[in-house]
Parts: sequence; C-alpha cells; structure tokens
Amino acid sequence: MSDNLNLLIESSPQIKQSGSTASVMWAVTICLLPAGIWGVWVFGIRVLGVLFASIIAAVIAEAAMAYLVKKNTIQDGSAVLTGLLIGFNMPPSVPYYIPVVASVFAIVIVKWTFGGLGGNFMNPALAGRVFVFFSWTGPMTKWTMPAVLTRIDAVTTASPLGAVKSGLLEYTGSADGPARFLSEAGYPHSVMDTGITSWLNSNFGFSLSDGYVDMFVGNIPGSIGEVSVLLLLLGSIYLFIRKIITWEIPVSYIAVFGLLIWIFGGTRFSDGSYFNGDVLFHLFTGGLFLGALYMATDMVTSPLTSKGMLIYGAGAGLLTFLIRIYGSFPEGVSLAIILMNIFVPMIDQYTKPKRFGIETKKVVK
Amino acid sequence: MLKEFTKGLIKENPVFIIVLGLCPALGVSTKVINSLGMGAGVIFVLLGSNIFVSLLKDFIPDKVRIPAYIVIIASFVTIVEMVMEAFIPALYDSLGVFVPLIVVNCIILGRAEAFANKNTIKASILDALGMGIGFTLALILIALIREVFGLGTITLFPIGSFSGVIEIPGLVDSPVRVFGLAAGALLVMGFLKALFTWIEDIRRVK
Amino acid sequence: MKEVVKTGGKLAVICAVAAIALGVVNAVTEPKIAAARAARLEEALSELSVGLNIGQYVESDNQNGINGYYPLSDAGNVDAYIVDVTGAGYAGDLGLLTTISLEGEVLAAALMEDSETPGLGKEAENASYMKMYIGTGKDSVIPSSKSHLNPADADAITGASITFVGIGKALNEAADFVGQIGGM
Amino acid sequence: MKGLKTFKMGGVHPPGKKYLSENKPIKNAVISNLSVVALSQQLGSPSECIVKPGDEVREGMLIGKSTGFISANIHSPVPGTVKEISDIYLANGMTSRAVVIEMEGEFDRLGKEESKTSWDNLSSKELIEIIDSSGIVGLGGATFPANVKFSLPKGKKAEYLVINGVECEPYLTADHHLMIEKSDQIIEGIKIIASIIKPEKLAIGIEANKPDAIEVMKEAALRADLSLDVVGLEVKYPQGDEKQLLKAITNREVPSGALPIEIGCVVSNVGTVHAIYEAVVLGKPLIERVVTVSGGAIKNPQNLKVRIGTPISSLIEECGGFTEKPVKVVVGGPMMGFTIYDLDTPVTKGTSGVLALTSKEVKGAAQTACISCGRCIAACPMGLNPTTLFKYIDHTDYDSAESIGLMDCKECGSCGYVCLARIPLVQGMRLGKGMLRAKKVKA
Amino acid sequence: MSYIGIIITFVFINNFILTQFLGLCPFIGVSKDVESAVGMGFAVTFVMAMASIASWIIYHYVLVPLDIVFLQTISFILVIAALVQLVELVIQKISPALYKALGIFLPLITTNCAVLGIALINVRNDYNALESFIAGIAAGLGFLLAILLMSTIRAKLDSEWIPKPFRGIPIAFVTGGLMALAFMAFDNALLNNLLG
Amino acid sequence: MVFIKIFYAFISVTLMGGILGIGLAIAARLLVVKKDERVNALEEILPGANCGACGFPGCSGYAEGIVNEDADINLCSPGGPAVLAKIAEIMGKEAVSSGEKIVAQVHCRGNRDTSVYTYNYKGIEDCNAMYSMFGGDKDCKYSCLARGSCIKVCPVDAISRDEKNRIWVNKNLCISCEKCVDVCPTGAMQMIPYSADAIVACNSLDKGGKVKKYCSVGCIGCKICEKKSPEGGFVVENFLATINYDMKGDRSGAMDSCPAKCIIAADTAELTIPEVEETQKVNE
Repeated sequence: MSDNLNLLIESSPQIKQSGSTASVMWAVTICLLPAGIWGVWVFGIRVLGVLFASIIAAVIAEAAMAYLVKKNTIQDGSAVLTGLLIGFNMPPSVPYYIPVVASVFAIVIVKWTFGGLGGNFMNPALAGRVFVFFSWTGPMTKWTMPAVLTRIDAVTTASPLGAVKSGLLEYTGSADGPARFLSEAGYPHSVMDTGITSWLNSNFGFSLSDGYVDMFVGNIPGSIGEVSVLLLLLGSIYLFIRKIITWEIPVSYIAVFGLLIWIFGGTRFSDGSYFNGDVLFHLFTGGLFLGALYMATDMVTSPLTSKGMLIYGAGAGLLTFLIRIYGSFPEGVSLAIILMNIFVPMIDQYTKPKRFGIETKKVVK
Repeated sequence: MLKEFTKGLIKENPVFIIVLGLCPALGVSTKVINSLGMGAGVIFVLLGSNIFVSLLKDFIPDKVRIPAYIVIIASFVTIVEMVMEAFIPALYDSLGVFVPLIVVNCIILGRAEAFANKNTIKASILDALGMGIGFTLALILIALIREVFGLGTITLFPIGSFSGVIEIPGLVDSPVRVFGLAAGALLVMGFLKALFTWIEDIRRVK
Repeated sequence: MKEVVKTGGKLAVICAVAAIALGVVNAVTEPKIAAARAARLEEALSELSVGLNIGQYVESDNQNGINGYYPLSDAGNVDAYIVDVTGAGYAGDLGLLTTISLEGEVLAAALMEDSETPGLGKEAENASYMKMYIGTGKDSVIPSSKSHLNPADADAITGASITFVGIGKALNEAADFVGQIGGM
Repeated sequence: MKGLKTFKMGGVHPPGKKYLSENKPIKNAVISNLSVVALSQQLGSPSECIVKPGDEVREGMLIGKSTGFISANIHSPVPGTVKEISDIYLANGMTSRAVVIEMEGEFDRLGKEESKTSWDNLSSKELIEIIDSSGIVGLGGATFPANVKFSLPKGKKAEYLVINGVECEPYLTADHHLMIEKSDQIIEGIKIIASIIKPEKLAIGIEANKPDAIEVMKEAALRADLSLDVVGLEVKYPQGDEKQLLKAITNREVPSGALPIEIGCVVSNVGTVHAIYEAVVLGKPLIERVVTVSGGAIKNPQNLKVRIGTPISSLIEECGGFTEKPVKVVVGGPMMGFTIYDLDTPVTKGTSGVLALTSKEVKGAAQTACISCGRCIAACPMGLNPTTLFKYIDHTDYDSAESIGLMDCKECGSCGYVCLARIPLVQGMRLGKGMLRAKKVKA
Repeated sequence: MSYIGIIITFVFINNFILTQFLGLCPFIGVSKDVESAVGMGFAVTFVMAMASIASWIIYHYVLVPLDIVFLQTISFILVIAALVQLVELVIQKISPALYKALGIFLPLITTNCAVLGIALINVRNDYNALESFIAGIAAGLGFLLAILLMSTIRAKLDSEWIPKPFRGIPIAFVTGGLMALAFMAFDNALLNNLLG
Repeated sequence: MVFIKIFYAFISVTLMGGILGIGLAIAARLLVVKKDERVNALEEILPGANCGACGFPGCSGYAEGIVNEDADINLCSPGGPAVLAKIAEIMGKEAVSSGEKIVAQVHCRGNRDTSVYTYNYKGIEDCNAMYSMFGGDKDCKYSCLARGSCIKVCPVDAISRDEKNRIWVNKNLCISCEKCVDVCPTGAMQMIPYSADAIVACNSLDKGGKVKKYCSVGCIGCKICEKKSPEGGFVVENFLATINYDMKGDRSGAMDSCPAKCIIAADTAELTIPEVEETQKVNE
C-alpha cells in the first residue's frame, strides 16, 4: 500500500498559510504598477524605457549572481521589484546608463554580497538610487514638467521641493509657505487643479491655494513613480488588506514627519514662526508616500516587531524632515530610509517581544 | 633572505592580507599620484624605523618599548613632512593630514614590534622594503580603481610636455563620483579584500 | 628606583637625539617652506592683480567673512581691492581671494583653500570655474543662484550648487565690502 | 459570542476543517488481526517487555512494565499469541521495540456487560496506583504518564484543576465527540482526579467552535452536582496548549522551564479523564482510544474507537480508503502531527488523529530565503523569535539559540504555519533542542 | 563654531570613520561583537578626550611659546602613547574581562589614527581648550556610534550565509561602505541651516 | 637663532620623554598584573584554527587551560606531534605522542544510483534533522545521509560533495578535530590513519541479503576480503568488514575482488574531488 504512494515526509506543521515570498514581491510589484503607468502617461513614453532599463538590468544581474551561487532566485520576484523601484526613483530624463548602474549596484553589491535576498541590511533599491544620486548628481536632479502642465513637449524644470529649497536660499519675499511661494514664482497649475481647488474652497470653506490637487494626483515634476500620491495610496490598500504591509511604519513615518513639518516647516519662510508648516505640500511631494508605503516597509530591512517598526518609522520621519528642511538635498526620503536601515539591527535588539513565562511572579504562596 | 623581501608584496601584503594601515590606504587613494607620494613616505619611514629599532633593540627597555618606537617613527615622519612641504608642496597639500598620520600607520609600528626588534638590520631592511613596496602597490591598486572610476583620470607625475593626467574617454565626462568618496573607498577595499581571500582560498586547496 | 630612572633616561636619550635631528632638518627646511608659501601667494596675487600694483595687506574686522584686503593701485590711485574672504562651502570653509573693482565688478577670483568633494565642489579650484563670476557685479548681479546663470552654465554647476552658492555669496560680501571702503 | 477568554500573545487561525468529521459519532473500529504494540508509547523511558514470542496473551493483560520514574505500563489490546518482538519506527520517526500480537481466542471485555465498581473509599494513593497500573498517559498528545502528573511534589498544592477540552488542532474531533457522548463519564473522571489532588477550583476549557460540547458539559456537571466552571474559549491555535489554556482561564503564566504545578495548576485532557474513569470505575486498562480519521483525501472521515496497535492502514480502509492520492499522511493534528511513509505504522496511546491531506490542503511550496517579515514572531505564543533562533541553529550555534529561549519552544507550529518563506522552523527548533540535549549528555 | 556645532560635526558630519577614514583598524577589527565594540568605543572616546586636552596644553604652552611647532607630531604622539599605556594598565588592573575582550586592540589605540587625528585637527581648526575637549569627546562618540552600529549589523550578518570570500573582513568593509553612503546625508549645509 | 630653537626642541622633548618614561616605569610597577608568559607562548604556537577539538573554547582557551588548569598537553589534534613537542618544551613536560595523524573519511558511497530510498524528504538540509525522521530517507539506516552536516561543521572546509551527491574528506586538509564524526548521526563518518590505503566504504550492520536488496555497493559480509588479503587486517563482524590498520599487509586483493566494490582505495575518495570540480567547470 505504501510503496506507490510516495508520501512526503516533512516536519510539522503539516499545513501552511497560503502566500509565499514570491507572492509578496509580485503583489507589491502589481500594486506599484498604476503609479508607474501614471508616470509614463505624464512624462512621456521615454519613461517606459527607463523603467525597462532598470528592471532588465536588475533581472540580468540577479540571474548572473544566482547562477554564480547555483541558486534559482529569479522567480521570487525580488529583482523585478528592486528594478521597478529604482526606475520609480529616477527622473524622467535620466540617461539610461544611470538606472542600469543603480540596478546592478543594488543587486550585486547591496544584496548578493550579503548572500542574496534576506541577507542584506540595506534596501537595495534605495542604496542603488543613492549611489547614482551622488555619482551623477546633475542628471539625477534634472526634472521634467508633466505634459499636462506644459501642453507641449517635456521641459526641464526644478521639482517643487528643489525649487523651494534653492529658491529659499535667497528668498526675501513674504510667502507664508511653499505652495504660495511656488505660485508667486510662477509655477504652473493644471486646469483640473484650479477647478477642483476652487470647488473645494467654495463648497467646503477651505482656503487652499492652487497646486495641492496637482501634487496629489501627480501633475508635478518629480521621479517617475513618486508623483502620483493618489495611485500609490490606492495600490497600497490591497497590500494593507493582504497584510503585506502593516500600519506601523507608514503611520509613524508620516505622522512624525508631518508633525515636525507642521511645527518647524514654516520657519524657513518670511515670518519664521512655528506651527504653521505646510504639511500637505511636504507629504505630497518628494516621494514621501512611495518611501513610507513601499520602501520603508521592505520586510528584509525593517524591524521585526511592531514596537521596533514604530521606532523605525518615527526615526525615518525625523531624518526625512531634517534632511529635507535643513540638509542640502531637497527630498531626503531615500537617505532617511537607508540611514534607518543601519539602525534596524540595533532596534531589533532592544525591541524583543516579551517572552512567555519569563519574569512572572510565582502566584502560589 | 629574499623571502623577507617578497613576502610583503603579496603573501603578507600589509593592506590586503594583514589589513593594516587602512586609514591612509583609503584616505589618500583618490589619485594615483597621492598613492605614490604616500607610498614613498611610508617606505622611507618604515626603512628608517626598522633600521633604528633593529639597531637599538638591546638598548630600549621593554617597558617603554612602544613610546620609544613611536618617537623614532615620529621623527622620521616629521622629517618626511618637512621635506615634502619644502620641496613638493602640491603633494603635501593633497595628502593633507595623512602625512603626519603616517606616525600611526599600524604597519610601521607593527613591523617594528613584530619584526625589527627581533631581527638583524639586514633582515629588517629587506622587510621594510618589502612591506613598504607591498603597501605602495596596494595603494596604487586602490587608487587606480578609484581614480579611473571616480574621476575618469589617471594622475601621474608631469614629465616634460606630458601633464601627468591621463583622461579615460567616456568616464572623464561623467565619472562614478562615489568611487572617489568615502563610501567608494570602503566598498573598493571590501571587494579587493574578498578577491585576495578568494585567491588565497584557491591556493590553499591546491 | 634606579631601574625606573634608567628606563626614563633611556627614553629621554632617544627623545633628545630625535629632537636634535628634527631641529637640524627643520633648520634646513623651514626657510624653504616659508619661501615656497610666499611664492605661491605671490603667484596668486600677481594673477589677481590684473596688472595693478599690489599694496600692503590690511586686516579687517568685518564680520561677514572678510579677513582683509590688498589695495590695488595704478599710479597712486586705488582702483581695486584684492579681498581675502571666507565663504561657507559644502564641507568646511572656502578661502577666496577676489579682485573687485571700485564699481563692484569681479575682476578676478581664486579659490585658495577648500575641502570640497573631489569631482563636485572641488572643481571650483580650476581657474575656469571662476569665469562665470568674472565681469559680473557692475552691470549684473554676482550670481549666487542658478537662476542668475544662463542654462549652459547652470548645467555645469548642477550637483555642486552649495559650493556655487557659497562662492557667490562670498563674492557678494566682498563686493559689498569694497563698496563700503571704496569711498575712503 | 461575547466574554470568550483567550491568551494574549501570538497564535494563529488555521482553517478548522472540523466539519469533515464533526457529525460522525464515535464508532468502534474493526479490530485488526495483527496488533503491533510499541513499548515506547509514553514520554520517558520505554516499558520493559515481559512477554516473549509464542506467549499467549489475554485482552488487557500487562505486556510491558513501567521502568523508572517517568514511564508507563502497557497492556495487550487483544487476546492472542505473541508473534515476534521487533524494532519498528513509530509515527514520530523514532525507533521503538514492539510486541506483535496475532489475534486469537476470546475477548474478556469486548461485547460483555461492564460492571461498575465504587471508588468512594479509595485513598488518593490507591487511586494513583490504579491509574499507574492501567498505563494511563496524557492522551492529548504529550503522553505524559498520568500517575506522575497527579502525584503532586511535596509542598505543592493544586489550586486549579483545569480540564482541557479545547482540541484546537484543525480536523480533530475526537475529544469533541467524547465530550458529547461520554459527558457523565468525564464528569465522574473529573471527580476522581479532584479526589486525588483536591483542588480549590475546577474548570474545563472548550473552544467556542464546539457549542454543543459546552452545553452538554454544563448540563452534565449540573446533573452530577459538580461545581465545574465550563469556560468558552476563543478559537485560536494553540489554545489547547496547557500554558496557553492556563493563561486564558487563570491568567497565570507558567514560568519558563517549569510545570503548571508551579503556579498551582494541574491540566488534564478530556480523553485522559475518560480513560481514568474507565480504569477506576470499570477496571479497564488503556487499550483503546478515540482517533479522528479525516483529511481531504479520506473518503468517509470518522471518529473511531481504536485498539492500540492497530495499523493505520486498517483505519483508512475502514473509512473507505482514499478518494485521491494524498500528499502526506499525518498522525496527530496537522499543526503538531508527524508524517509517515509506512501506512502500517501502528496506533499508539498518543495518536489523536490520522489525516490524509491533499496538496490543496497542505499548500506546500519550495523553501526560499527568510525576508524577515516578522510573522513568526507575531505568531509565537511563547514570545520567541523563531527566525533568529532558526538562523542560529542553521549556523550550528546552539548555545546562542538556547540563550534566546530555544528551550521554551514547544513546537506548536504557529511559526511554521505563517512562514512566507516556508522555512522548516519547527524542525529547526527540534534539531537545535536535540543537539543541545546531546551536548549536555556528552558533557 | 558653537559647541553643539562641534558635536554634530564630529559625530555625524565628519564622522571619523565614515567620512575621514580615521580609526578604521579597530572599526573593522573590534566590531565582531557588540560588547567589545562598546568597550572599545568608550575606551577610544576617553583616550581621545584626554589626548585633546593634553595635546592642547602641550601645543599652546610649550610648542608655540618656544616656536617649535614643527615638533607637534612627535610630542603629541608621545603624550598619546603614554596616555594609552596608562589606560591599558588601569583597565588591566580593574577589569580583566574588558582587557581580554579588547585584546590586542588596546595597544592599537596608540596607533589609532583617530586619536592623533583629533589632536592634529584641533590644532588645524584653532580650537580653544574647551572646544578641543568637546571635539575629542564628540569624535570619540562618533567612533562609538559607528562601531556600535557596525557591530549590531555584523551580529546580524553572522547568521546569514555570506558568500565565502566575503566572510569576515571584506563584508565589514562593504557594510562600512554602505553606511558611509547613507551618512552622506549629513553635510555641512545641514549643520549650517540647523544652527542658523 | 637656529641653535636656540634646536636647543629648545632638545630640552622640551627630552624632558617630556624623560618624565613620561619614568612615569610609565613607575606606573608599570604599581599597576603590574601578573600574566603567565607561558600562556602567550602557547597561544603563539597553537594553530589558531579555534576548532575546539581539545574541548576548550578556542586555542587561547586551551593555552590557559594548559597553564592554569593543568590540562593534558596532547589534546591539540590539528597541531599534531610538532605542536605537541613545542608545548612539551614550554611546559617542561614529556611529550607523549598520540601516534599517527588520523583523518576522517566517509564510509559509505551509496547514492540515488545505488541505493533504495523510502520517502520524499522536505525540510532542513541537515543529517541530524533528517535522521530523527525514520532514520533518514534511505532504506539503509547506517548510511551517509549526504545532507552535509559534516560539511557545515568542518572548520577547515576539508569536506566536500562530489557530483554524484557523495561526500568525501580531503585528508590533506583534515585537522583531525573529529567534529564531523561527532555530528554524523549514522556513524558513517569514521577516523582512519592518514596513511590508510583502503577503506571499507560501507557502514551497514544489516544482514547480507537485506543489504543486497537496498544497496548495490553495500558490504554483504561475504568475507572474501578476509580470504583474498589475509595480511590486510580485514575482519568481518556483524555482517560488515572492517580494517585493522595496524596490519600493514597488502590490501589490493580484497579491493579487486570485493563483489560489492565497497572496498576502495582511500585516496580515490579525495582524488575525485578536484576531478569533480573540473567537470563542474566544463559544465558551466
């Protein structure tokens, strides 16, 4: 009877929850796609080339490394995801060699020298991005105006954060916040934006200045995948439902960052007072949502326990705030996250779960 | 006897195998010329200190061994410093604080402690030359990689009409700048060390 | 106790010999170093002097990074100043010498000391980097923001805007300073 | 349902799958011709064989004698002749000596009227002796000798007697049906145990997915005038582990490395309680138990009352065989059970279920690298860090693993169940513990 | 520069290890486990603070008045060597466990570029006595931070399957390189803007 | 002027050196901690593999053990007689040589081609983990399970797997620490003398008939080796041939005539390893 059954011998548990590493990676990839498609839509078809360049380079690098160590890791989807995230973090006009170098750096140096998926302590996509950012700062800070705003071909411009940052260096005017500041500097807005803003202002009694809707929807210059906060949020809903990402990191990240911006973000403007920072502006620009939802939550490089995740998210929020408001880089999300990656092993050491039956007082007598 | 000389080149290369003298190895290796200058300085100091330590090994009391060696080393370093500043000020500037820091280059004290105070002058000289040249070669290797990728150039001595700078087409316009920075130095060092470990492993199995 | 003194003594002897040796070497090299330094300053100043006569260095207690200046004169009249000014760079201070005419025009400038990133801000050490400042100040602003530049120049300084802004601001300070003392 | 108790930390919710055998009353299984009675069926040292090939044995006759402090007696499940004494593999993968008995002759008990004896006048010592001689071990799966458990250490007092009717393992319904069908016997069994250890409070924990059992037990307790606290518990695995059960019912934590008596509690499984009833009242040694035969590949899942030593193949046959080729055949529950490859492996005292699982149920996949998702940490009811433990063990660093609580792991399988990378975490823990034990023996 | 500025500079912006390449030998050598890394970090911090003070005194009360500044290297290193040996003897006496853990690296503090480095950098930056002292402590704390982070990461890496040629020192360098990449976020602009 | 400067330099540095020298000398005397020089000396000569074969935590632990706890001096198997002699010299004890260097070798060459497997295993690649599940997936419970636990514990990477999934020890790299022997659950890993020319590559104690059923290269206890190489030290006990290596006679007769071909030249095992690597390279 037993001879032909060829039964499997395995250790308990004999049943498993569905889901796998690969399914997680592919789910994240798919949830990112709408934002990527938006990027192609607003920045032109060339962006597709950038995305493909980074993904293909990442996959080829992964295949080469997997071949070297005789493992089959392509189908786990992590290389595609890394490549896609690198593409998302590139300016639309970036020369193709930059995403390729970033992908190869990410896969070969950040991931495989540490033994492949799971071994790395730093988010490969972000490390790759930071590597090329410091190597080719020029092309990496050259932005393209979305087609909707120019109604013609792609035009080089500054990103909103970049414009605010370099503009403030010599600013003597009286704008009370970045959005107003940009409007003053003649930053364009789409028809939809002015329409929706005035509708909101008249119907709900807000006093929003123009531009926020553009920022939320993604009609602003920026990295390919980061501009559309709306689509990034929509994509993340599925990930929250599937529990691929948990609330701790995004919430603590965004909350701490937003709070700090609200308190100190306005001090760089003319009236220099506290508690009037433009939180929405900073949340909707500079890849904050891409970072907080998709990159800081990378399981490999984030803490294990929910307490640790809260600390990690808060730290990332603080660092993003510091770098963005005071540092020499306009956005700061990627640097903040890889800095926090360094702290993760330490956070993990100090946020272990309470063990059952340890330090319990004896009840009897 | 020749072994004392050759061992420093590869088998006991101070940078890649013994992993000493890292700070200058990484700090100055942004350009090949700097590596050459640093290497020359180290060879000179190493030679001097090895000779004197070897000479004085019976005179120096054990308890103040380290301070005594350091005084000897520091003297030679200061000489290098002054001579370099006087005669090749450009190089002195680009090496910066790393010239006085030759004093604390672990290689020099390490050789004094591990070799010169146990061996004859002749062996110590050979050891110093071998280690010094090994160190210099290692520095040049690191600098070559970092400069080619990080700046797209190879900077050597200007001789006659040759300005001393070789430009690598393609890279010189948009070099991978991180190679020239701290992060690049550490990464390059890590990969070179891995390469040497790998070679060593293959040799050992054979 | 004798042992102790002997130990200390031996170390002292080594130190003494070392000190004497160093003293001797120093005696040889010190003048050379001084000469070399002077020569370099001389060379820099002569390039900055735009053909005028260099006057005596005057120290300044101005707070805006101005360390001092050399008046430049032609036939007795002060026409311009070489200002020794310190600006804030990406990594540490920027030591600049700049020649500013009485009208506030930047005639020449040189970055003497810096610790900028090689390949980025360090490019400012090249004489060609300063070209974009030279000639400004009289009819146009001395550029301290990318918006002041034409697009081609702006591309050249991308990635090192902190150095660029630092230099620009320092030159502006220098020009302001010349404006203040110009009337003297 | 409101007011359900449960433990706080960790836990998972695997699909229950109890419906497969939930409505099947306990049925006496066909007795197989050949019984293979293993001699190490209990936790602790194996029993000593006191028969030899050719010997005649009777139903319920002692054939294996308890050795040492933690051990148990073993009785012949059937009348017959001893064919041979051989080495076999048990379902847990370990070797054991076993007595092979060929059925022959007349049954002493089967089909006969059972006479009840009164136990009112027996002292606790005498009761423990009966339990000992009847070879009763914990039937929840741990197979800890019951007589040892009820002999309280000096100076320890049992405040609580908690009966474990949780049966949190998916698929299994044996205890569930035992409670429904034998509630009065179980209540009497509880009384017997209570008279031995004299606890202040009595409680029975039953998961909320067995509302009928809760109801029946409440009624039975009322009938017998026993102040038994029937506690409904939230459905969460591993609610049936004694540490989690005590946490839920008494809110006390068993200290690391200690037994429940440390916090004044004694826990016993309903199956064990029933066996004690049979031993004390009916004078019947432990020679049969209820086994759930279930799983997607079983044609007709059932709860069977099975003689110890019956080959598993005969149970499967009785349940109609396979509907499709199973991927694995599991002895015990799916979370903590063992796979077997030889279907002639015999039923032992600890066999609570036999499951033939299809690939759809198993959800097997290839192992990939750990991506530190932290799910195992969230799932661990003991507050351990399974991924780090596993990494240490993988690097043969067993001492580091011990320092972060390896020995607290009870292999409940929660971590392995949730692991995205399909890392055999539990196997790692087992390996680590085994290596540590081996090292200690050596030292 | 304000004292806060000095601290931020030496801990984050000009972190001795991650941007200045000073003190790499112990950084790589003693970062294998967290406890000895912390021990080494504090030892280095202590020595650096002491060395800063001692070298300041020597420089301003001996070398400058006598116009023998060219002897700064030799005199600084002498003081440091003596200081380290004293610390070594004291640790050996009061905490043999720490002494054992730090092993051969205690004498190496003498040749730790970071210690001489801070003395020389203090002189170059024209710091006064208090500034020198604070710079010494801050640079030591920067070292401590880097080596502590490094050791926690390496403890994690110990339980990963690093490719064989990379195990040990090479992966430490690569890790350090990636840390340095991240630390590039901290720059002078950050400091200047933060402190106004 | 120059001379005054040199004089100042002379005075100040000499004073500094002198004071520091004396201070250190005094401090060294006050704070002296006695450390046995012999520990350092021993640490230097021990191989530094930190393999733990001596039972102490690493080489420095053993060095202290010898000096402070009077541990036996012949515990360092990696060092061999050379190190033993040096330790003896330092400690002033007599060296009792532990004999010839012994090395580990796998006494099984069954694999998928030759042996019967009973089940499909899924789980940790570790022999002990697998052994706890029905003694491994081979029908033969004495065989090498080939899950590589020995490879994992070997401190010097002397053990490798060939292309047919068999495991061999390179005797030239082996340092006799016996960690692999300790970790092997089936006992297929055994120590043999370095000079051994042949091994019986089987560990099965099952009867010949049973072995034949599940393995084509298993020793069936036929005793042909005893007859063919009477001087070779072959002994068949419990249906398994073993070699008494004290006998130095010719073993080629047994090697040639073993019907199961399980008596193999000890060198062939490790010789196959480079060959294997060659073929792998060709494949790549």
